[in-house]
Amino acid sequence: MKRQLIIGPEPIDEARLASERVMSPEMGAVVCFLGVVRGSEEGTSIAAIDYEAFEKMAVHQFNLLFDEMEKRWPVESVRLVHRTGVVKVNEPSLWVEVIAPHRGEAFAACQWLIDEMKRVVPIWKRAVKENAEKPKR
Amino acid sequence: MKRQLIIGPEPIDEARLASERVMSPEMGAVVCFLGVVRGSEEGTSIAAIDYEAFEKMAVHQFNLLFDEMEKRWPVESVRLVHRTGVVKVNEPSLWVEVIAPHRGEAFAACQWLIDEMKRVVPIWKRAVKENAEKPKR
Amino acid sequence: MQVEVQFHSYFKDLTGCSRVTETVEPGCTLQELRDRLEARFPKLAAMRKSALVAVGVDYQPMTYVLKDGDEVSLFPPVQRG
Amino acid sequence: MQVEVQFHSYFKDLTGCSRVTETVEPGCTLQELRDRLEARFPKLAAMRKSALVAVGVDYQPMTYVLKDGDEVSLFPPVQRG
Repeated sequence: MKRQLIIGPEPIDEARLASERVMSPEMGAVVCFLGVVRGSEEGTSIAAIDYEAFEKMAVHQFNLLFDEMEKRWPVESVRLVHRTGVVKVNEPSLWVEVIAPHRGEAFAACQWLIDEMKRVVPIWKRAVKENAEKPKR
Repeated sequence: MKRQLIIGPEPIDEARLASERVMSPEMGAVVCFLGVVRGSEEGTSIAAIDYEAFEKMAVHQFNLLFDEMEKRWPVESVRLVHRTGVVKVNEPSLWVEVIAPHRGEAFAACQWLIDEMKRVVPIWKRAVKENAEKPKR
Repeated sequence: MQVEVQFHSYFKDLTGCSRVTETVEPGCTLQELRDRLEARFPKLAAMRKSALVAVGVDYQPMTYVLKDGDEVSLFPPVQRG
Repeated sequence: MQVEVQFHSYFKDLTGCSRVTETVEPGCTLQELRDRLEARFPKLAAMRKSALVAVGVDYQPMTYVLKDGDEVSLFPPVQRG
């Protein structure tokens, strides 16, 4: 299974990621997910979310999830980009792509990966209020 | 709910579709699916798939599905492109994008739409063998 | 009265044509039309269980009563997988 | 022997620091270390039920026996939703 993992502050370049896709002729399904920062958090309106990653552990935990994914589904390729730092409302903070022979397994693997990620990968969110300074760390 | 439906022979231009995406600040999840022609069909290797649509009915049936989708999930936008005619192995014949506030509903709506489409929308596949002429209609 | 019948996908191969016009009596149901078509195109009869039938752009049950000018479509199950 | 302890996310606000070095006896478990940290930083104790604890890059149970040079991390639940 091919894996690509990027954790960092650069904006997510969907067009470039799509153009770099490689898949063999036996693959029939590509599922992509974009997680986009919403304009409100628990009822109050926000300007952005500041993502903090414990990067070394995040990379390791993502790779453990990829290992498990590979055991459970015939996925040929997984690519995942998670932004860190301040991501404005309406911009994507997460991009995931899963390629598999059939759509059932591609959807299942992609959803499982995101659910597990939110449970074990040490990346935290902090809302940035409108007209507020960047929060202290 | 915004709807865009394209049924036709033009290749699917993912980059352009992505660049044309419009979503409000309350939306947090974009799920995209690409259905790609596989190199084999029931064990024999093929060169392409020839898609035939009963277009007038296909458009109507897609719109009935969009109506139902809108009732079931808080989807803000659905866009769907289905190619007709000969689509070569490794090229996408289907592109679907669903935008919703949260990922659970975006994934559920997108999978439901594809499953239902394969049940009721009159578009048929015919394998094109390697080194074969385009099949007669 | 007259109804148009269209065949799609490999049903065109089974019947050897893509479209026929049938003259039916008022009150004729889809089931009766279908029986007639199967008598005329025996290869269609073998597909009876899986065939889908639409009038215009909507699926209709076999009890549907045909109207003058109806466009009936017969076709195999749509793409799977 | 010495272990490094790192705090992440709002646990840094609760403790007022991002990292401390603790001297522990051989055989000391994560649980014992945690009890000590909670005595020193009372606001951490309130988070006991939801806090996650890792050694290096792996989650470890509270029965884990610390080794010299271990890097322990304490942090709140990761992003939800």
